[in-house]
Amino acid sequence: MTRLLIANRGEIAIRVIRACRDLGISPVAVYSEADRAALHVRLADWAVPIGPAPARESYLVVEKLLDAAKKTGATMLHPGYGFLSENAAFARRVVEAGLTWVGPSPDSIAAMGSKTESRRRVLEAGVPIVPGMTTPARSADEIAEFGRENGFPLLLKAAAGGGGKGMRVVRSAEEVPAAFTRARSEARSYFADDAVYAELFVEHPRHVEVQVLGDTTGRIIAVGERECSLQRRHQKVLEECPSAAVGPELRARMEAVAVAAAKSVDYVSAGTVEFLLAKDGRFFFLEMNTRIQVEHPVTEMVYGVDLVTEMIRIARGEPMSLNEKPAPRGHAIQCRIYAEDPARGFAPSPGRILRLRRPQGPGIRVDSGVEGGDVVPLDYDPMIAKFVAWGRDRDEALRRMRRALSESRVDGIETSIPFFLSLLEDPDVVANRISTQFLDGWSYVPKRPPEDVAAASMVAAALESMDGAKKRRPPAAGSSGSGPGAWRTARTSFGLRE
Amino acid sequence: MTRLLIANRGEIAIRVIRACRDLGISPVAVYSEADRAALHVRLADWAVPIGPAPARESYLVVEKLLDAAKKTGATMLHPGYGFLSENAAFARRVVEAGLTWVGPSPDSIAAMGSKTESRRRVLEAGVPIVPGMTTPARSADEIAEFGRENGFPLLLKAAAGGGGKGMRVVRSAEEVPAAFTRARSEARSYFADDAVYAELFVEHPRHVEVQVLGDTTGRIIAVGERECSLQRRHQKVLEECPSAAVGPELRARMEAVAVAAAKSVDYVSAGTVEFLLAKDGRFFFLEMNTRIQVEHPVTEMVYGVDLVTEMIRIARGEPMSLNEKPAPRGHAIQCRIYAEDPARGFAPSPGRILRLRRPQGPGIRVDSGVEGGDVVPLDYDPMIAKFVAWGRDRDEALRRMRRALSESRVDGIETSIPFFLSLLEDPDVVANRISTQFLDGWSYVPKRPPEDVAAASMVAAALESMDGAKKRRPPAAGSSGSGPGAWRTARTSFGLRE
Amino acid sequence: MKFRTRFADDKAGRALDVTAGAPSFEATLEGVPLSGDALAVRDGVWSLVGPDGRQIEVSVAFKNDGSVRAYAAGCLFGFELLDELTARALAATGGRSTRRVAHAAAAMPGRVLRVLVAPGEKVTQGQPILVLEAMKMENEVKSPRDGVVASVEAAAGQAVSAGDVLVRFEAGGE
Amino acid sequence: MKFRTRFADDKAGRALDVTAGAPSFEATLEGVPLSGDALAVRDGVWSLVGPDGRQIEVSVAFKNDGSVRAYAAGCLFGFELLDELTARALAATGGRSTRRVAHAAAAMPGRVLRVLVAPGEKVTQGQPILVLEAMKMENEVKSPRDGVVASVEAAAGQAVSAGDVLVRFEAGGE
Repeated sequence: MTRLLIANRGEIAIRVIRACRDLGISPVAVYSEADRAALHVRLADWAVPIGPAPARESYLVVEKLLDAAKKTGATMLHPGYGFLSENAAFARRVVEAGLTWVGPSPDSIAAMGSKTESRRRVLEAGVPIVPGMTTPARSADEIAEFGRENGFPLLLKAAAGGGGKGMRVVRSAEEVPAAFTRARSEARSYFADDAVYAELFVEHPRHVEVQVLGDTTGRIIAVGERECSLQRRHQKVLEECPSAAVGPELRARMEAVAVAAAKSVDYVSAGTVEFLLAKDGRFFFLEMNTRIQVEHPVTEMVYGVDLVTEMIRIARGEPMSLNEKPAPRGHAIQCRIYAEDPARGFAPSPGRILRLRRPQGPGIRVDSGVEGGDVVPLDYDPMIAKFVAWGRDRDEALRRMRRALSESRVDGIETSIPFFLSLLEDPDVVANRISTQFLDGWSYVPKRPPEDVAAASMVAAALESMDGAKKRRPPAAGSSGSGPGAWRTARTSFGLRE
Repeated sequence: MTRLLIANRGEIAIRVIRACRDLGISPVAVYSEADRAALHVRLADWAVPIGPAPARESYLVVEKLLDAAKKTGATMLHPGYGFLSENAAFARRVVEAGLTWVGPSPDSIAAMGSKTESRRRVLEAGVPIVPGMTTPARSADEIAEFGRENGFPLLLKAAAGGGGKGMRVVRSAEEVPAAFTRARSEARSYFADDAVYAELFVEHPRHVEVQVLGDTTGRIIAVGERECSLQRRHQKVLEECPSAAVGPELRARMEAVAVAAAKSVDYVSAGTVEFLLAKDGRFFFLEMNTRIQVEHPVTEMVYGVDLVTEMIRIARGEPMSLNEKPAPRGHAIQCRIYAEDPARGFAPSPGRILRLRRPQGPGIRVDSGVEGGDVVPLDYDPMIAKFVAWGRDRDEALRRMRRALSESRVDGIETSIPFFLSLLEDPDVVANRISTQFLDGWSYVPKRPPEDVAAASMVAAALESMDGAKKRRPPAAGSSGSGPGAWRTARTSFGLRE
Repeated sequence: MKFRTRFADDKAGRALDVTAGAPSFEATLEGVPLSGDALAVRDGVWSLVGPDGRQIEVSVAFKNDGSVRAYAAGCLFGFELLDELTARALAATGGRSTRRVAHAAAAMPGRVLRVLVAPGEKVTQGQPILVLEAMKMENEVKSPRDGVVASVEAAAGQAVSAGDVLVRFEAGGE
Repeated sequence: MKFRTRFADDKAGRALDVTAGAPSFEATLEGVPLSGDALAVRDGVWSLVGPDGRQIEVSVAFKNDGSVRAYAAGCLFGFELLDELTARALAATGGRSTRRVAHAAAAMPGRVLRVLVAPGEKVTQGQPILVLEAMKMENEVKSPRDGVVASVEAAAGQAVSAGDVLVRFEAGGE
């Protein structure tokens, strides 16, 4: 039985474990000291400790990952997203160690991984881009100079980065020095590389990206687009497939450009070409993510494909199993559930999950990295689950997502579920009047509970605090429970008028 | 906000609650004394106690259900499946009480609910049927006489029944008297009606059924078929959509016949026309189920429809929202997870679920009536969840279902999960060589664990039993966990040779 | 700590000696050394990682009859786990299996639907003596032995729990 | 048992008097009689059913600062719940809000990335005094008051827990 090592943690490690199971491959997990009890470890056939909690001492240490593969006899390696997934040097080391790298070639990663190099490549392929620096900034002055030439605001980005980490908006030349220092510091700590560069910041654009898939026969196809404009702190929080702003003609053009961009680096495996879509319908290449995306499930649900098993098949040298370009059906929405407290400025909320009720039922897919009783460590990204809702149209998908969020329950830590419940009631979100800046001007206001809910909660808290309250639990045996007490005659909830 | 009362419990009550949420309707639950803490109660906005645990004193008592609707201001009522869902008298009482009945008209239920009457109706519509008695048997002798005329084996069935409850095979005239007594007793206790009848038992047929949907405009459409041949004790355990035994031509004929059957009773709402499919491709009408089926999710996943919201829309007098006949995509399989011990002859296994790990991820839908910590009462049907797997083809659906079953974990009670894990490895099931009798000749043999699994389990049990073992738990705070102990140098699992 | 473990179909059983507990366990099973990292994830749920990286998540539960119910890697199975003193004492008396059962007990909770035997009645092993209903299924309780019914301890309509005595047999009898 | 409850934006608070507990609770909230069926589903999770059938599943948790965190019907909210004696004692001393905070504490667990102030330094309310990192986010800790830093209790690289004192202020000062 082939063994595949997953150089990652959390929900994406579990996503890859599931793909392994579906293909009859034995999954190998790695774990830091903070993750010994993590779900991705317990779902794997093999598990290897790789060091202390900080990622730079465990999940980012190439030698430890290669040793873990050797120890367990793994012959394939999937990097997931984040961590070393877009590190060409790592991919090269994996290949040199004789392992099958589940991803694009190190050269493709290197070309697309450097934002400056990638611009040169796609420009040659005729792909439109936003004005930006083509080499990393050597100084704050260089960035200020670029801003004076092209206008503010600018966006500072880590050259080796992705996923919004280490990105900063600079609205004037005065802000440049402090932002440059911060961005470099963050780039160094996330990507072990402090190179940063600047580009023009297009106002109120949408973020729309195209999923591509290439195999070793040279075939490259596009599998539709995703709408990812709802971002907070430059981090996507809600994604949709398709984009309600993209019609068939625009989709065909974006897909063609995305395939051209992928071809410019002879792309093999699953990848994503990100575009800024301006209000006037023009779109600009942003970057190509040379890995699986967090939001890949919305594409999977709409197009009926399994992108991760395709990646593994392609890595084994097989042609992709999609004989014809898959056709879309319906609409899917994903909410990224974070361990953070929306009522306290989205402060991280690590800790033990006492109870976890995940949504289920028609149209709902959940990819979760934790289960009830697990501890969310403070050392990593706070995303604990992805809720995905599919519907025949966007309206049905929205209604099902609201249902999924309402039905969920997390006790012990706070999550972004209440934030999403509010967000999905916003008329602009419902009507798809959004841009990447939408959430900058949107603040979460905790919903004041209706009076019956408030009264019931106060009574419950009082009962919980009273002696003996804890003694009454549902019957343990599978027998008839105790009945409700004497019924009150009042005609309203708990005696309150509605 | 419209309120809809669900005259049911468990997973189907929750399925209807979700449909209510999706339509902006406020769901009203009812509960027996055994179900005060049940999940369907806690997910509802309203909940009314309706008496002691035995269904005949609670879920089957018409007055209590109507009182509950009145008390909560519910204006609609959905019966789910089982209980009173196919009781025409109940439907009539609901309508007379001024409520909207979410289902077909009482006349349609009455016509199809009596197996003898239904045969007359569909025969007139040109639907082929299996030879059977057209009136309930007044005596065992009458059944024996029918057997002598038409040949054995016969099948005894409750005239008011459905879902396999109260059905018995009789292989000779000698077995008739005892079987008649039993069948009557069971019919009385399940359906409050002891009328039974006999029909010819076609050997090694498939059970294939067609989903139909009719609305008050008079439109009736078929939404594909389901393969339900895998049955144990005449109870379906695994269902698929589509049937791998049905090609496009046969599907078109079965759908046309199913629509004709539905039209013979002016059918409105979701319903199912069940057929016996013989090896030679002939098919016979079995019965029409005038309600939502347990296995409806496989149709929903393949056809991308929501049958329960359609039922509610249609009950409100709206036309169905399916403008064109929906097209199928891929293949779906459902496993019914029962609280029973496959290693002890499928003995019921009620009690408290200590831990419940439900499957999730790509292609998986779960409709569950319980969550971890809940008690499964002994008073009702033992089905606690439905696992549904969708794939682009039957092979992918099977692989995903195996993955879902392996990933699941239930502690505290036993379930049929190990049974399904074995069943889905059977070459005949994989190759679709099945009939309704397949499971009669199939016995579950508990898998002997591999040596490393056995050794690990014995060590775990010893550690669990040792003093102080329980003290070591993962760290409670969201901080770095304690590291693994000194690493052993042996090169095999736990020191065992593989 | 020393144990004896035994599968139902495994007459001899095996000696399990745990010399170091969690987190870094060391043990021998019939002399074969075992070691690795053991983590109690929840009550009754353990994650074991071997020196070669093999990870197995095990659920264990101790049943009333002293056996262990285990679920791991998709396998549901049972085995006996006795500390050595108990195992030796049982072996000296010939084990539990030598005793003649004195009664028939309910294997599951349920409601008694029908009682099929009466005191004084002769029964043979496997003969249905009672019908229990649980979860809408009728389940026949069969006589565990040949013998004569001494008393019936349950009546139709009565709810019983797993382990409740339903029928007692006369001593000796056959 | 008598309580006082209060939302953060609700100055007066309300009197809650529970005269009968689970399963059939009876209470008054500011004189309005409340009653119904209460079931403790799990520790901290209650299902309440009113006389009219209204069902609400509530999660409650008591936080370190004495407040209650509640989640019900899709609403996440907090309130104070004090037994009456404590409430009266607090009211007599003018409540907790009159005391001048003496330090800045960590609101969440994390690692100290940078310390931005030194002992003796004057700070104003809202001024960033420290940067904490948790879950890959940098989070500025702001001064809760105007004042003068007496001591810094955390160093760069150090892990801190929620509630740990990070910076102490000189008494009085402004």
